[in-house]
Amino acid sequence: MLKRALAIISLLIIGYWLAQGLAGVPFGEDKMLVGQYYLDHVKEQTGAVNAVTAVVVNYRGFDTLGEVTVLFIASTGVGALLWRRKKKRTAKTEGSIVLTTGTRLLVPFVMLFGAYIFIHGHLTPGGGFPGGATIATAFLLLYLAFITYEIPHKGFEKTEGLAGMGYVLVGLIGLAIGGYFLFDWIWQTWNFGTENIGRLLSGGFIPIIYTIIGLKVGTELSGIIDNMLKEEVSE
Amino acid sequence: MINELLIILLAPLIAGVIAWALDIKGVREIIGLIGAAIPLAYLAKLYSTVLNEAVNYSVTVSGFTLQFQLNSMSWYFAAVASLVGLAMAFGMASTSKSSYDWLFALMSYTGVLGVFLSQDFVGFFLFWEMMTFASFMMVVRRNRHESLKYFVLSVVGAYAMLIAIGILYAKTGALDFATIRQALYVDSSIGAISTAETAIIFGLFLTAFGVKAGAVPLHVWAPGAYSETDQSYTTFFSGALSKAGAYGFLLLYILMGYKLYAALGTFHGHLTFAYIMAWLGAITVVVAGFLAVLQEDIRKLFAYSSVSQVGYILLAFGLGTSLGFAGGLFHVLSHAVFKGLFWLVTAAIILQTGKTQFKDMGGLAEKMPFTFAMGLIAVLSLSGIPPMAGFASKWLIYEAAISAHMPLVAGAIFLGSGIAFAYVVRFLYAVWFGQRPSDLEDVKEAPLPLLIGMAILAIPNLLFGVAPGIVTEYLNKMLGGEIVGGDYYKLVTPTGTYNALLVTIALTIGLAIAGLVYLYGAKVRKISITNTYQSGNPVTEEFNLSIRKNFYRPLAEALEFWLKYSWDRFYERLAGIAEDFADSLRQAMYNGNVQSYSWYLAIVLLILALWGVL
Amino acid sequence: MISVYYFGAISLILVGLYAILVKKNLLKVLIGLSIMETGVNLLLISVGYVSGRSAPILSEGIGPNQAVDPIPQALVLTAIVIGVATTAMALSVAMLIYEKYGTLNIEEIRRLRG
Amino acid sequence: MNALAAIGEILVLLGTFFYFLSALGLIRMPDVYNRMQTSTKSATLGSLGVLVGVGIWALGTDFGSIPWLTKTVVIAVFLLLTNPISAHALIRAAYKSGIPLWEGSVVDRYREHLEAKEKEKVEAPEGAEETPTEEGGEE
Amino acid sequence: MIGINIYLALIAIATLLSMYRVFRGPTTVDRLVAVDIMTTITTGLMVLFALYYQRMIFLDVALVYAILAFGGVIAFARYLEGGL
Amino acid sequence: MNGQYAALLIALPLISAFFVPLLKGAGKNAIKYFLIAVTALQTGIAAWVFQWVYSTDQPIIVIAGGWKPPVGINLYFGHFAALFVLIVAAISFLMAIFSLKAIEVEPIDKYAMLFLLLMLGATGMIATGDIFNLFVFMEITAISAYALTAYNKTGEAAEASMKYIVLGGIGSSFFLVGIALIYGSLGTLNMAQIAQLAATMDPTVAQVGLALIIFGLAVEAELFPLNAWAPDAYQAAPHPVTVMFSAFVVKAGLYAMARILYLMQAVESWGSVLRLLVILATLTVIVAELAALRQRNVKRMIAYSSIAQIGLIALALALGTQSGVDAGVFHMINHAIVKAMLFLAVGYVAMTLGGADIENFRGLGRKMPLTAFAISVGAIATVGIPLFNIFWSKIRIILATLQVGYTWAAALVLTASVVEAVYYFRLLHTIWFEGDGERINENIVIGLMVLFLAALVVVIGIYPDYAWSLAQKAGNDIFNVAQYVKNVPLMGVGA
Amino acid sequence: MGEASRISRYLYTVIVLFLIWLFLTASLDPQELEIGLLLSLIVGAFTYEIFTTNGLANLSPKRIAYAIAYIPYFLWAMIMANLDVAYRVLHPKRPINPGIVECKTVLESDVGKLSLANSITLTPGTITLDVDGDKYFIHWIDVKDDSVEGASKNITQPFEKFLKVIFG
Ligand code: NA
Ligand code: NA
Repeated sequence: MLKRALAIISLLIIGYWLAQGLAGVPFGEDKMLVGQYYLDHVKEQTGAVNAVTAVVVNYRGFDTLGEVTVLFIASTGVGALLWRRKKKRTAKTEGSIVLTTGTRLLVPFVMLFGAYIFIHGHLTPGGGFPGGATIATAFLLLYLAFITYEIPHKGFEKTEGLAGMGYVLVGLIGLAIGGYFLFDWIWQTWNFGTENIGRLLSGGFIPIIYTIIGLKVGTELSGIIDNMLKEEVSE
Repeated sequence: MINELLIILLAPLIAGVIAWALDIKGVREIIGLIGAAIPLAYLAKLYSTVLNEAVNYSVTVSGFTLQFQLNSMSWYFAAVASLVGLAMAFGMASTSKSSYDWLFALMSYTGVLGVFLSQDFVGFFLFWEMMTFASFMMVVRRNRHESLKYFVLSVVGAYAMLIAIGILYAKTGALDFATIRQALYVDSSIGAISTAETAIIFGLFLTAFGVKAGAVPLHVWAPGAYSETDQSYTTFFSGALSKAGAYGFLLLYILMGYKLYAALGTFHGHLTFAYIMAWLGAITVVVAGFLAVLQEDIRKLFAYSSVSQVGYILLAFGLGTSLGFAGGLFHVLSHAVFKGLFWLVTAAIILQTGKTQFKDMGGLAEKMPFTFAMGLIAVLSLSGIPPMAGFASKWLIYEAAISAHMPLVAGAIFLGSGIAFAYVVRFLYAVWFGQRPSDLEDVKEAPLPLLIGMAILAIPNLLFGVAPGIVTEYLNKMLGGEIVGGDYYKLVTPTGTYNALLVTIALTIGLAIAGLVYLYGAKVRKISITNTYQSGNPVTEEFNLSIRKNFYRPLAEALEFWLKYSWDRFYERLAGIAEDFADSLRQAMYNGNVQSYSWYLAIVLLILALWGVL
Repeated sequence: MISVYYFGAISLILVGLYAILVKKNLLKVLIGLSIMETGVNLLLISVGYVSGRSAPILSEGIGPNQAVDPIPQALVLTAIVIGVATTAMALSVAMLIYEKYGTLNIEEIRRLRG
Repeated sequence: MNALAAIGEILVLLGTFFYFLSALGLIRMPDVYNRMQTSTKSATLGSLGVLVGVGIWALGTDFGSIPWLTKTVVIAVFLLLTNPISAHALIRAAYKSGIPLWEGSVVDRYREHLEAKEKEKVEAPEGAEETPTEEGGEE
Repeated sequence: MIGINIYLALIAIATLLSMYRVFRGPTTVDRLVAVDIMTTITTGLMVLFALYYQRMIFLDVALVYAILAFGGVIAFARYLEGGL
Repeated sequence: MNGQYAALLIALPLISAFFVPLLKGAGKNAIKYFLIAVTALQTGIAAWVFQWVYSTDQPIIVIAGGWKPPVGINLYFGHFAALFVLIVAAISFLMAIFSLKAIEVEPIDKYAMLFLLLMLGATGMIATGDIFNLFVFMEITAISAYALTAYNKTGEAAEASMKYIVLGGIGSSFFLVGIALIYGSLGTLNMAQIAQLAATMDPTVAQVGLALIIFGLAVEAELFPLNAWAPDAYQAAPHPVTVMFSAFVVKAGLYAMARILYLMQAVESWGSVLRLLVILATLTVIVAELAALRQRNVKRMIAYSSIAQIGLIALALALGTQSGVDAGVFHMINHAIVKAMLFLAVGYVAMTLGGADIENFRGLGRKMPLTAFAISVGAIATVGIPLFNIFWSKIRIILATLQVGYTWAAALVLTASVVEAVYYFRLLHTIWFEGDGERINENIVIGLMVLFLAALVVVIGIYPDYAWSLAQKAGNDIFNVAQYVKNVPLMGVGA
Repeated sequence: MGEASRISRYLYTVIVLFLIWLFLTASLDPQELEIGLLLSLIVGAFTYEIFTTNGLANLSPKRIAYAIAYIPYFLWAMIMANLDVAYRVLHPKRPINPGIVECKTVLESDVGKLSLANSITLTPGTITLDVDGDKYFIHWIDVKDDSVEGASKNITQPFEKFLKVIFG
């Protein structure tokens, strides 16, 4: 009890302190500096309508590469920790016909929608990560409905690796063509899609990278799910 | 051309490394001897130079400029060290079978020389550490407990010094002696460095040098460390290494004398800081002397004796007069040669008999006559019997104490001499005379290298005993004034005169008569080993005193009220408390519960918050 | 007066931290961690909000001066993914712990200490 | 134009009202089974109202366009398909995790069915399905 | 946007009531049912916001949300019946 | 090649890590050798960057995507980064070789990926010029560290990883809050621009933001009492990983802390933040040394010792003076070498003799003389004996501390160092003068590695000038913020 | 009913997906159409096997007509359901009489069973608890008849006439 009381008191003080700090960053005020630059230039510089996407993939592409890496680490780490010589799903009950059939119907749609999300990343909110997560949800549903279902591991692992390499390669091509790592050579060197701003085939390498990320995230999250749902079985 | 100082400094270390790397019996001894001899040779070569102008060398290492200088004072200390170092090397050629010993013995040799030659605190500290480390390595091989004690106290001392250096650096912006000295001199009238700060610096240095010199109560490492290593090495350890502490005290005068005077003032007409040193010395002389008397182990006895004798040097420096300095400096030399000699003799005894306890010895004079002769010289010198070097230096110190109007301190010197006599007598009798235990019948004379080593140290005992003026003349030049008058054979101080030659002649005549009596007088009576004395107590198994066993037990009983307080035990209890504290802290802090750890984070946040909010 | 969004964000952070500080069940602690991360993300988003402006997607008639700051949103996307990754790691570690220790009570998971 | 907006707005109003109703059912009903009875249906219908309402309403505004309606319809269909599946999965979870029916319940054919099945499987016990316990749910 | 406040109020009340059930329980399934309802309501709310801010693009967000929420609820439900 | 190719330092580990899944069929050893090859290549590139930066005395600014800062993210390979990226790569290379023998637990392919990404994370943390990007790289480092800590899949490993995750998670959350505050106040995330604008910040925001960022980083930098995860993680992690933790992961955190600290020196409350850090750093040293004193597990003992050294570095970096920073950087270099050697040797002993308990070290001098020798060199160096590298940096740190007037800190730190001397002494005694045993054949490759590191220790100990000059330049890179700001080609958005 | 050919199933899947795409984008921009077709083809290739067994047969006009007719019928049922809910929730006495009953269905296809189950769940007072073969177990908030036949008559049969045609 004392611990709880102490915790509450301490947290209130900490909270007050944080609030005091935040008071110096008034809510709702325009404090943009670099942000405004992005808004002003995003369309002609990157071909993206969605400034967030442009920031994520273009201006702060390094963060995103890191972000992809973080997820890759998680997938790898989960795989490493839950690695057993032999693993199997040990679920006790199969999903009812309602769930299995519902899943059958939903999976293609969910996957398509995932693809929709990452391919439209430069135009709408979304992008590779939500798209990938959506695709992974499709696999999650399969796992939930069918107790014997497993993703094609080898294919998925290779996709993961290839997609990651693809991202870095796109960056390296930028280095070779434009002189900078992660340089958007499609937009800035080839000027591909400059007349299309606001339409699907624009945005430089954003759709390419988001497709890569979508595939990567989808396979990674599915891999994580697979690892977590299976248990060791003795040989 | 390679600077001579560099050769002097590095020759032992390089020789040690080579000897260690080659590790071929015979070769390593020769290389070691060469390495030990080179500094002495170069110092001899530079003898005439240094009195006129200093030899300098400086090198920049890691952004620090290390300055070395061979001037009259550093030459003196270095010469003493290398004399002992050479003797040590000869001794080790007999007693040590290990390249490990050679490496670290010679490394500590370099360390000591570096300490003496450094003209800046980085070099000083570096070599100080090297010297400490190497000597520690010599001890750790043989005894974990004693080496740990030595190590901890040394590290404490070194770090105290480091802090003092750092404070000086922060205050003066310099690390070299010349600038610091100048800055402190200037500051003694400005007072930018406060009294408290000055006192802290002084205290820290006092601790650092006190540890190395073995001043009570920082002496507790010395008996163990001196005993628990190769005894030839102890020659150097006690003869030269402990002088680094004495040198440090002198350095204190040189660098911050004015400042200390200005900041701390005087006490009963004496410089306060010097007064502290003098009393530290006096207490060391007496306390360590008493402890030496009570030892049953030959090594322990001399270990405490060393501590006691270095106390004289401190005491002398603490007098704060030029005569005091002269006496102290002379004692640096004489203690080095007689105590070094003692340790070589001890090395020889232990090497040939394998015994260390008085109770296991006796009657060795016949078996090891040359060693006995050497031991006798050492005994005479140590107990301050003319015409040995030991007498000259003690006489000077005594005179200095009287003329400095510190009768109590002088009394300590007197008392110390009496005590010293008590323990050397025991050494003389218990080891050399009396009935020989049966297992010592086959004991042979010490091997030649060891004997050479003893000779190297015995000669100066006699030489500077008979002609103490050689030393005082040098000291006069060094200290820049006619401090001790007289000629080669005669020392004149404001309060007295000592004519060594006269005494020698008288003594020779006396000895001749005694010899005649011995030859033609009554038959020598063999003293039975069971010839005990009881001081009025009944003989029992436990209370069975002889010259070889518990000889001074009545004294111990008399001092019991005092002996039950032991610095050693005090430190050990302190260490125990610290360890227990560390344990509890560790168990409590790192209790394994991640929630506790999260709380630590929360508490830090809370502190940050409070600090921000308040 | 701080805005309700800031208030909400700070509250989430504190609630999360509270769970970490008092809950004994490892899963609850991890949930606390996630709540805290959520609060931080909300805070980041709130910091970039500009009153009366719309999402920084320059379509449907929204111009550069009618959009909120795109940077915090981009940052939050990254932060969310990182949070997911951390949670995934944490869960698999928790599974491993449960397998080895047979408990998720954090007071019993302390073989390493001292 | 305005007619569309009005229709849309009414639908939205109805939809949100059903949302409210759904949540109220969550509070008022005595056990989890009956809570689901009331809340799932209302929430789904409410969504239908809100979504289609917004789609139609948007058509009646100056910024609205056909995609508004098609998209909202896609979402509505999605919810129409998935909400009952969720409800089904949840009620099954409730039953299988051992939450007892409300004390006022009159009949439990499912238990009879499971017990009959259990009897059939006596000779193959490892394949037995888990039977719900008599005790109440956790907490 | 005549009644936007009414809608929002209704949604807010609904959310609060569901919240109550989430915290109150008593069973895990109760909480989960409440969460499910909340996700449905939130989906509707997102769509309403899209209209309010006149941004069609938010509709995509609502659909993503609905999909993820569905997956999450099913996962929990299956977990509770021991189907994982 | 132009300087932009320094981006390969990020690209190479990434693309290699992504490549590993394709290599899975080739077998365990293929993956291990691949790891060695990649780290060797990385070392080569790092050496090239190092050579470039130190010969031209100009930093390499990698501009990602061609967007000039602050619009884009830049990497800043100044003197510090060039040096430490090389250290990161070189240590990783050695550890890749060590892994050949030390890692038997499956799945090796995942190990290789995590290994590469840990290296990548530290590299990125050191190189990045953007504060949020720093967060991303910090998380890359941290999450791969979480995974690697638990890699052995024992209960202890999982426990250690869990603690790391919980504490690291709290730290990174608050770090992010700090970023939010600073971004909200300045509208930029570029470090150089933050430094430029720091003086204009609202003092309260600056104080809270800076405090939170330091708090978050201090968890990674193992400052007391935020370091409780560290001993467990060090102990439980696979041996090569422990080396990496101590040699560069924690250094990256420390560097980040120092970098941000100095960037924000214009902030009003800067002085008090420094003071707070000095206190924490001093406590770190004291508590860690005391905790190591009676440690029975040698790996854990050295972990505590490592933390103590980290505290010393943090102390130096928190002094706020050029000499302090130089000394801290110098100590970073030395500590990286020494602790790499120690953990490597101790890890090897634990592998060979079945554990890192002190009992296994009895008579080690006879059983594994080469390894024992390395441990001894490491121990002696750590204690700060002349002729060994740490002596030089330790003395510099103490002098710098006293120069600023933190006598109490210097005194406490040195007192704690006495404790350090004691437990290392005991270890050495146990190794050389206790117990007995038959000579065991020591692995030649590992032997060469420890000898190489031991040689470095002694060479720097005897000839510290080169290392010191490197440290000074690297230290200046951190301390001289004006120069840093000048070097980053800010395109003048807003400012 | 046997499985349709692979091509038929694939084409059916692609067509459905592309229709959904059209609804999602509601755009006739050729770029959207091209990419949409491409994605439908790809996703279809991966998923057609689980998506359908009947393939293009599902697109028979009769089925579509019945499906369209089912929509208002079902919506009406659903609205009734909600009025029922409103009554029960708002009634101060909370008039309920719950229980689990068993029904039988004549539907054979999986999709048909799913539709029936969903329809049941969304209409007055009933939630499908489990389906086992042709047995439906239904939680009924107001049990009027607990026999299998009675329950079936009340609950499943109203929908089956439509669903039988649409899904078989
Ligand atoms: Na739902
Ligand atoms: Na129904």
